[in-house]
Amino acid sequence: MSKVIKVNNTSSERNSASISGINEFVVKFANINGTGSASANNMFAKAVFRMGLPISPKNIFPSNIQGLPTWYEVRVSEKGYLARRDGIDIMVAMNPQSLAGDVASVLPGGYLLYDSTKTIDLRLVRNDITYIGLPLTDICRREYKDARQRQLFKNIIYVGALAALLDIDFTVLTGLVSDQFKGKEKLIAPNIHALELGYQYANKNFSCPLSIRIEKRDLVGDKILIDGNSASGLGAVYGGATVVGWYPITPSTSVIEAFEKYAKRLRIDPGTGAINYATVQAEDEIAAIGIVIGGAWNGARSFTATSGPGVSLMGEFLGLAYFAEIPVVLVDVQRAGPSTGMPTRTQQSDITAAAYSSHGDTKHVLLFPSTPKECFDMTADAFDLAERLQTPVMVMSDLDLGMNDHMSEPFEWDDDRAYDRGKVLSAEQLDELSANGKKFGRYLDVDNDGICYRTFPGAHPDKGSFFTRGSSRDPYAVYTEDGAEYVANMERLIRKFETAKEYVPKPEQKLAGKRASKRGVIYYGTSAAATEEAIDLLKEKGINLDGLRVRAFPFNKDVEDFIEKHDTVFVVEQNRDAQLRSMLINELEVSPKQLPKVLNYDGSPITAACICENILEQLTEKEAC
Amino acid sequence: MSKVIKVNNTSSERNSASISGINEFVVKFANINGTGSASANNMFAKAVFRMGLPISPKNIFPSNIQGLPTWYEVRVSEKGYLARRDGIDIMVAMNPQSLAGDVASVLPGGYLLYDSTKTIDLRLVRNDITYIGLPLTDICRREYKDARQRQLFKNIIYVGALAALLDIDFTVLTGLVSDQFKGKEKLIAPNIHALELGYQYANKNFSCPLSIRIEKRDLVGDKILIDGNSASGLGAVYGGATVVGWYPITPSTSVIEAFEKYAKRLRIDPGTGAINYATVQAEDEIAAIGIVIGGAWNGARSFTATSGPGVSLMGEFLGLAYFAEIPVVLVDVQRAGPSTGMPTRTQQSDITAAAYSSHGDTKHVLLFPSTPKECFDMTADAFDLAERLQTPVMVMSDLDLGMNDHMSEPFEWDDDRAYDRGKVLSAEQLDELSANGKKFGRYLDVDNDGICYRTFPGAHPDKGSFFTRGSSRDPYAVYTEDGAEYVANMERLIRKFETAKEYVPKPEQKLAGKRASKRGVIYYGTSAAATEEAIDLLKEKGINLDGLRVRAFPFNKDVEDFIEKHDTVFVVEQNRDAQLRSMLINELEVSPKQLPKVLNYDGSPITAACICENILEQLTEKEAC
Amino acid sequence: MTYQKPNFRHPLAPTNNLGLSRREYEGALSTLCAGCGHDSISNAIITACFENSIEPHKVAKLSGIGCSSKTPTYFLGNSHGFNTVHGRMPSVTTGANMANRDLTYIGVSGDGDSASIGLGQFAHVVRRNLNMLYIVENNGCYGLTKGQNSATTDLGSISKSGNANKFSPIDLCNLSMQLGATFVARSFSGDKDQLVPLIKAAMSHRGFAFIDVISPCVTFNNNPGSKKSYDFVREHQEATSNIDFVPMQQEITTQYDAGTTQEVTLHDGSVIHLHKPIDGFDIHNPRTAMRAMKDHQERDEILTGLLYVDTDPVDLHDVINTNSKPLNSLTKEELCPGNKTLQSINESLR
Amino acid sequence: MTYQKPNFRHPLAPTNNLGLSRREYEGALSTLCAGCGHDSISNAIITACFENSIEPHKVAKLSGIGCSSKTPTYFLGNSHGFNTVHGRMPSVTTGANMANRDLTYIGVSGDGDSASIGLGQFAHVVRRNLNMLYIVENNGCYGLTKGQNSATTDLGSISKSGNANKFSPIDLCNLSMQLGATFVARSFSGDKDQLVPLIKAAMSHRGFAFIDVISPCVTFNNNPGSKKSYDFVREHQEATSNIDFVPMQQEITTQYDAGTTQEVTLHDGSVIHLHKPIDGFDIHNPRTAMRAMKDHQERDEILTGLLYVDTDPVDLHDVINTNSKPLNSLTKEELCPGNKTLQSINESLR
Ligand SMILES: Cc1ncc(C[n+]2csc(CCOP(=O)(O)OP(=O)(O)O)c2C)c(N)n1
Ligand SMILES: Cc1ncc(C[n+]2csc(CCOP(=O)(O)OP(=O)(O)O)c2C)c(N)n1
Ligand code: SF4
Ligand code: SF4
Ligand SMILES: [Mg+2]
Ligand SMILES: [Mg+2]
Repeated sequence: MSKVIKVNNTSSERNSASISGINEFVVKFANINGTGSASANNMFAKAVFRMGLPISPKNIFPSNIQGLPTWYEVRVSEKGYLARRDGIDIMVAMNPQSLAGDVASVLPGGYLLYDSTKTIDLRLVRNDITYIGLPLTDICRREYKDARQRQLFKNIIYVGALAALLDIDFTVLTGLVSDQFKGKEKLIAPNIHALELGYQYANKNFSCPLSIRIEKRDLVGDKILIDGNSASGLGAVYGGATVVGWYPITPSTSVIEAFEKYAKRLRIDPGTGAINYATVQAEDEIAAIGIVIGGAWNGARSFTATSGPGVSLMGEFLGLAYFAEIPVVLVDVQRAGPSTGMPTRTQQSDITAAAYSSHGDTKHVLLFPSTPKECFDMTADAFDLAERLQTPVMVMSDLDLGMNDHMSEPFEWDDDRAYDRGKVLSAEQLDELSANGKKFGRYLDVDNDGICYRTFPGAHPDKGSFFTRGSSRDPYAVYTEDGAEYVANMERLIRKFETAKEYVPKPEQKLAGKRASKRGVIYYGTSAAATEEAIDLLKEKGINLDGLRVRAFPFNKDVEDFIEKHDTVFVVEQNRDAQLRSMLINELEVSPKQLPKVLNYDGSPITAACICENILEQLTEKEAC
Repeated sequence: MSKVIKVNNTSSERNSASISGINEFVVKFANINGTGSASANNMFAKAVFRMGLPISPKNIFPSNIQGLPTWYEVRVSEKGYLARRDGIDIMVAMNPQSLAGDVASVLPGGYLLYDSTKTIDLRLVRNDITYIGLPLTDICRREYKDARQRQLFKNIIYVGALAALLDIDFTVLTGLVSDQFKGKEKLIAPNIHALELGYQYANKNFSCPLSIRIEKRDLVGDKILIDGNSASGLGAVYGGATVVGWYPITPSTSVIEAFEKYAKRLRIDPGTGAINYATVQAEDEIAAIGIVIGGAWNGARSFTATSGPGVSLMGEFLGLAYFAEIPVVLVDVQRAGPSTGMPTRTQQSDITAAAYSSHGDTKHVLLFPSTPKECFDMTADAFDLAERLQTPVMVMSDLDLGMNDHMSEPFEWDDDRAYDRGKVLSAEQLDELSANGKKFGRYLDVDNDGICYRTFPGAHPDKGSFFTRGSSRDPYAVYTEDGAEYVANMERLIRKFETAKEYVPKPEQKLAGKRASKRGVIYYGTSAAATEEAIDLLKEKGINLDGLRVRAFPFNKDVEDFIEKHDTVFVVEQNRDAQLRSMLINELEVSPKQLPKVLNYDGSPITAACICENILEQLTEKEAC
Repeated sequence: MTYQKPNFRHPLAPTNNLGLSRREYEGALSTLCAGCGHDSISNAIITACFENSIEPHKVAKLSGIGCSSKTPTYFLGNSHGFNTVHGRMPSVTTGANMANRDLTYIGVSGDGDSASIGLGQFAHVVRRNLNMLYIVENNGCYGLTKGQNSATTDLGSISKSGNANKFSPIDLCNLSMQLGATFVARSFSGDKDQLVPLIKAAMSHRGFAFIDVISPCVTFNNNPGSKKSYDFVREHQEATSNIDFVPMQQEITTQYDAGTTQEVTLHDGSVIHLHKPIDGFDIHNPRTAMRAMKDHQERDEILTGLLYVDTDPVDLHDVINTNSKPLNSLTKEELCPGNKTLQSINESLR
Repeated sequence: MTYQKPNFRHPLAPTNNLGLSRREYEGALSTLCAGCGHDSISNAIITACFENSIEPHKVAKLSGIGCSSKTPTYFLGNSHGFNTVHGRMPSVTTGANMANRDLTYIGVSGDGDSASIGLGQFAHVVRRNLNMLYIVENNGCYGLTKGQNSATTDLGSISKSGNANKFSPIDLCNLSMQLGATFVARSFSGDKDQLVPLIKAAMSHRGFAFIDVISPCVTFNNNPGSKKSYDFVREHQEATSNIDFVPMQQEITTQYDAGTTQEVTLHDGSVIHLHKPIDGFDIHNPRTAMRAMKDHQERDEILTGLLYVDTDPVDLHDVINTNSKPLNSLTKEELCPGNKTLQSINESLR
């Protein structure tokens, strides 16, 4: 280690030993947004992934376009833990603005890479971490003339250096560069050159690799690395969405961008080159959901993607869709509320707002994806569900899931799968119906499951037309203000919601031991990875928790059974008001005392440590009582 | 009774005896809307009121302007029960369109008044009720030339006839006419003439009075008769509201109309004739609440009134007001949802939509008026509360309360009462603060009650300015994406909500006996009269229920205590999903099993019979188990 | 409450090219006030569709909320209808049209619905040139909520309560023209001769066709001093020209006077005949129309008739190049790229 | 994150009539992209307020959401500010103005904020002639959400991703004029000489003053082919006239050439001088302005400068006849009718 460590301008000796860790650590990059660091940092993450190691990268970015601090955190975990982990082992500190905080966040024994072209501020020198100076600006000044190039390649160079320090196979990097610049081959050589500059500088000047490093493994199998929003967009293509109304809002915009990207490639009419979908960038979220309602009413699978403020604006229309029974699909990529809140931070805090959106007695179906694979599946499935149930279905993703890459099971599609269009009467069926002397009633509960038959406009010259409205109507869709008709209809909607329980995805259970434990923990969406890690950590401490990952609302029988079987069920969520917990209590008539809350809502993805600590605290308190 | 009874075109004898009842009955008027029946029917109700009897009139009208059935139901109850009561004793059947149903709704032994100019359809003749034919069209044809007059006076004539049949003092009617046409004296004589036509016809042709009739009493004391919306509008004038943003929507429009009516009279600058308020009819509800937020931010007491669809549209802005801490006042006159639902029917179904309106973790303060007096008080108080708490306060009225006349305690105002403007720093206080070396922080929790100090724009040349936003900020109102700052602020908002419990009106308790019973019932708003009547009815059956009328959300300690003290607490509501109950469970961490639901949501005001039946059923079920 | 009319067709009732009688174009009995202008517009729509032999089930009727927005229940009982929420019919129609470009879309709205709460949606559906007929039944007030002024209430117009309106009105024709509408007309519910051919022409127009129909509210805005009363409109109306509509493939039988008649051929081959146009009026130039409208407005006159038409419009489907086959009819095979493609996508993500 | 600037005033810094230096009109450090047009507009506002000796605390700044809407943080640090929600600044400003008519209101918005989600509110605040300065910082794209086209993106303008926009733009000047705005101007963030006097004049205007400022987004819409790039605007801009502003009570010192200069005296006595106006342009006639704008637009030119001013406007307070004393300063005694009146109301309800 002779060549590493010493910061040129300090003589203080390091007090604590360097952390050593193979394939278990967190690297954080501190950059300025708008400087092109994102793709370099991604390259680093993907390289580790290609070394066969589970990773989970997280972007931490401001609500701003250029000039403010932005971070990229990569956890490497050969144990396969994909949640965020607090504490930084290696900090790549490229932003003078945030340097003080960045230095402070490094774990004792950790490393800090910095641009040593300028000397570091003495006050920022800790003697319990190792400083690794790379003269990045110098190298770039020497190598590049163009200012933008200097800025961009600086990032590539530190990735090269990291590769040397962490023992990443250089050919993995070159492979990545070739993949990335397919079609723009001219860019391959300069990028590889920049990587080499860093790689060689590090190898020459430091004793590589560090005590923290990568060792090749074969732990990722056929897994893929993708963000949830891209997966949702792709899922919508596979799910057969054709009409899209949307309005830009972080962090949901990339759902639509992904849909369009894939659809532009995969949804072209071979004969004419015309497109087999229609995306309308609406004037606002109200119009966006209106477009979706219109499309769905008219028989096209239709969806939108938005975030909290959009969900709030869509309230009136969602109530219409509930009451008029229109199968709309909405992907809500949640961010930290209330109001504008922290628009580039994550939270699971639109849960109740979505479930009960709109005035009057309304309830909506929600799906809770935890991985990109589930974003894909649930978005595709949402169309089947919505059409089967003739009601809005919302996929409750969040910024963490949607905008960060996640290691995920690969996508799969069963080519034999038919789209479930639900109960739609064709012209032939309408004729048959009247041949049998029956009258079509749009809101007749023929099958006693609360779901009625619909028809599409234009389906038949003189049968099956009806009037859709948000006001009360009888089974034949005729306007009525009769109280009994109204109640019958409202009760049918509850019946339908009961039916929904059989259609929505079941929860996933993880028993702590062979037999059920007395204690359980319920979690959903992006709290899954951290909670599952926490279950392991608690087990090490002798506390056995059975886990249940809830995947949908309304809650089906399995959720009820799980709660019934456990004396105490912790509910882990990333919001302040324990929103899903309140739904569990209300919809399943559970005693609140049985469901202690475990909450984290500071906008950062929840960690296993936070969950453990919280649960331990509550258990000790209980014992103390 | 010789002259009454026989319908000209039937010889069937009546099977059951006429109902007899003094001062305890229900009269229902069946009319066509747009025919001017409303003021005649009102005159009838008010006459009974002036006879010293408690009454409760209910309009049942379509979402339509002209030509459809409309009803007016008046319950007379010397016992003082003001809830709606099912079953009609006397039907004034003036609408051929609805005649069949109207005939059917009369209680056996009851009466039906009809226009005997045309013979009645034989199929509509029941032999268990008494038909009283008034040749109204004939009389009008004889007396009036003008078609509109014929239509209008027909209504007055049947009121005159009713007076004779029910033994209403004719001078009470003439008094009412004089009061009503003050300023339009020309109209007095013709109206009295029309009343006389009916009065005399009845006296001449039937043996008046009927077995059902009025006897003068002195049971209304100094009570007044007014609709809740007028009371709210007046309350806003007294509460010092100056900025109003609104958009028309039934059944809330008349809140604003009343505000304007009273303000036009009572809020004129004596010197200039200029107005001391500003009402802006906005382009929609979003703009309406935006105007209110702007006004409130700038130091004017500001409010809006709306109904369900408006509340849904206001969601995004309400979240802003919560998070940016703007004291807005909103009167929600609830109607039957979801969506457009039944816009002219009543419900208490915006409770959760209002309490948790907007995405993210939000909670709002709600008030639940039960009477016009409370509409007045709570609307006025809402401004104090909103400014004290710096958060939206919603007055949760409904169509029944808002658009029907109710007998109510008279209004009162303590002239010594000052407006509580809450924590606002004046220029002097700002100077003092900095003289003491302190820095103003808009979101500093100086008093540790979660409520911070605000300043109004323009207050001080160089101190106290700050930036208001819906995004996260530090205690000095500076934008921040720091997780710890965000959480500290969100926790403070919870602290503020805790503080709110001390400021909101306490519940009203009605103990069944001297000691607390084991069972209780919680109710609010327009469910109060029926529930209190039901408590009496149940007591007669030996079932003692303690009553608690909840008047605000967040629930204060008394609500918690009440629930704690009772094994079973029924919760009575006029919605499908037991909305307030779910809030009680969640916010007070009560076991759902302890709170059985009692629901009625068909759009008609809930009745005591319905509540009794429901509770009895649940009690029997329990005992059966 | 809606009363279904008896389903009886008089055997001698005249039929159109499809063999349908006028009755088959009717809807439920209206529940509007007797004399309401909106009912006349429903009638004009019925006549236009009947005479033009439109297949009723190929029409979709959409509306917002208001007395005007109730009317789709009262015409074309064999068409699907959608009474959406207040002010948001444009977006729902946009989605519907995207889903199935083969239907004819009739959107009905009120002045409150379109010029107040719905102004944003109105402006943007115009901008997108959605292929639809958009009718505003303009009574200068909020009928259903009992007569408040709307954003189209004319300056100085006296309300029923006797107050003069102090805000200048939004002229939806002018606005839509400025925003690029490709067919703009104004008419009067009391002028069936003008309204029926306008509706026919608008339904043949392949793009956004807007008709602002002044439609008096007899209950709340038909009083003296109102500028949307029957009397006022009758006295102050001037037409750009008289109008006749000849649907595509129908022979022109009437003789027209060449000098005073202009022929406008629409995209689908149907022809509009404009007789006796007012001086200097160019139906193809939005600027002259806007000028003429302003001129009339300054004289307190109402210019009605066809104001502007672009005979070669580019509708939203053209702009985004959608498949000519309706999107709602595409099969799974056409929509779903299949597992093989998905596996190659997986491959690119490793 | 906002960096508060060091609160240091250079002792020699020039001061205005109030004895304040320019620094006292600044705000927090901008966090926008280097070169963003919006920052120049903030600077122009600072200069205008400083030079016009506006008391900072008598100004209220309001905005919606977007890069543009962030800017009120970056000017007038001693004024109260309110960053509302997306597209809804107009209504909040309306309420604020109703509450206190004595402040000066500056509303800042973006083209996404005003022409898309906020179009309805924009149109209606114009119609009400609210006394405020409304600035749209128009970059023809959604900056903060990374560059999507907006409703003001010009037809055929090429986006950063290389696609030509196919929807015709909404011209907010034209629209506001049609809706009755009483002060309308267009400018360019790069043209300080024009923008500063326009802002001064707009702030003196007692009614709705609208300035559409083309303000290039260097990050997402400054590429070749964009019609809102610095280069394009510089090359295609033509001014209606050059403009000077002389505040009320300040002596006019410059000599103006009578033939080519027009004087416009505003309600408060301040004077706008217009030099070398383009041919036939009448600043008091909205129709000539609209015509000139259309003419220029057809030639792909951008007409900037003061387009229209009504020197005797009737603002919303005038229309509804509000007390001249701000409503937020009325005391309980002025607001509450008291118990005696209430008892007589009770009496009337028995
Ligand atoms: C969101 C919402 N706000 C308000 C209303 C109440 N409302 C119903 S109709 C209407 C106005 C209708 O006016 P207009 O569109 O002109 O139709 P008209 O009745 O005059 O034909 C209003 C405000 C509503 N239904 N929904
Ligand atoms: C209700 C809502 N929808 C969407 C967004 C996301 N959003 C933030 S800024 C913006 C557009 C801003 O564009 P513009 O007003 O032109 O401002 P610019 O950034 O270009 O200056 C959008 C859509 C939001 N904040 N709120
Ligand atoms: S209120 Fe007016 S608009 Fe409504 S139906 Fe009656 S006349 Fe027509
Ligand atoms: S993204 Fe564009 S509008 Fe936003 S700050 Fe950067 S240059 Fe300005
Ligand atoms: Mg109208
Ligand atoms: Mg913009």
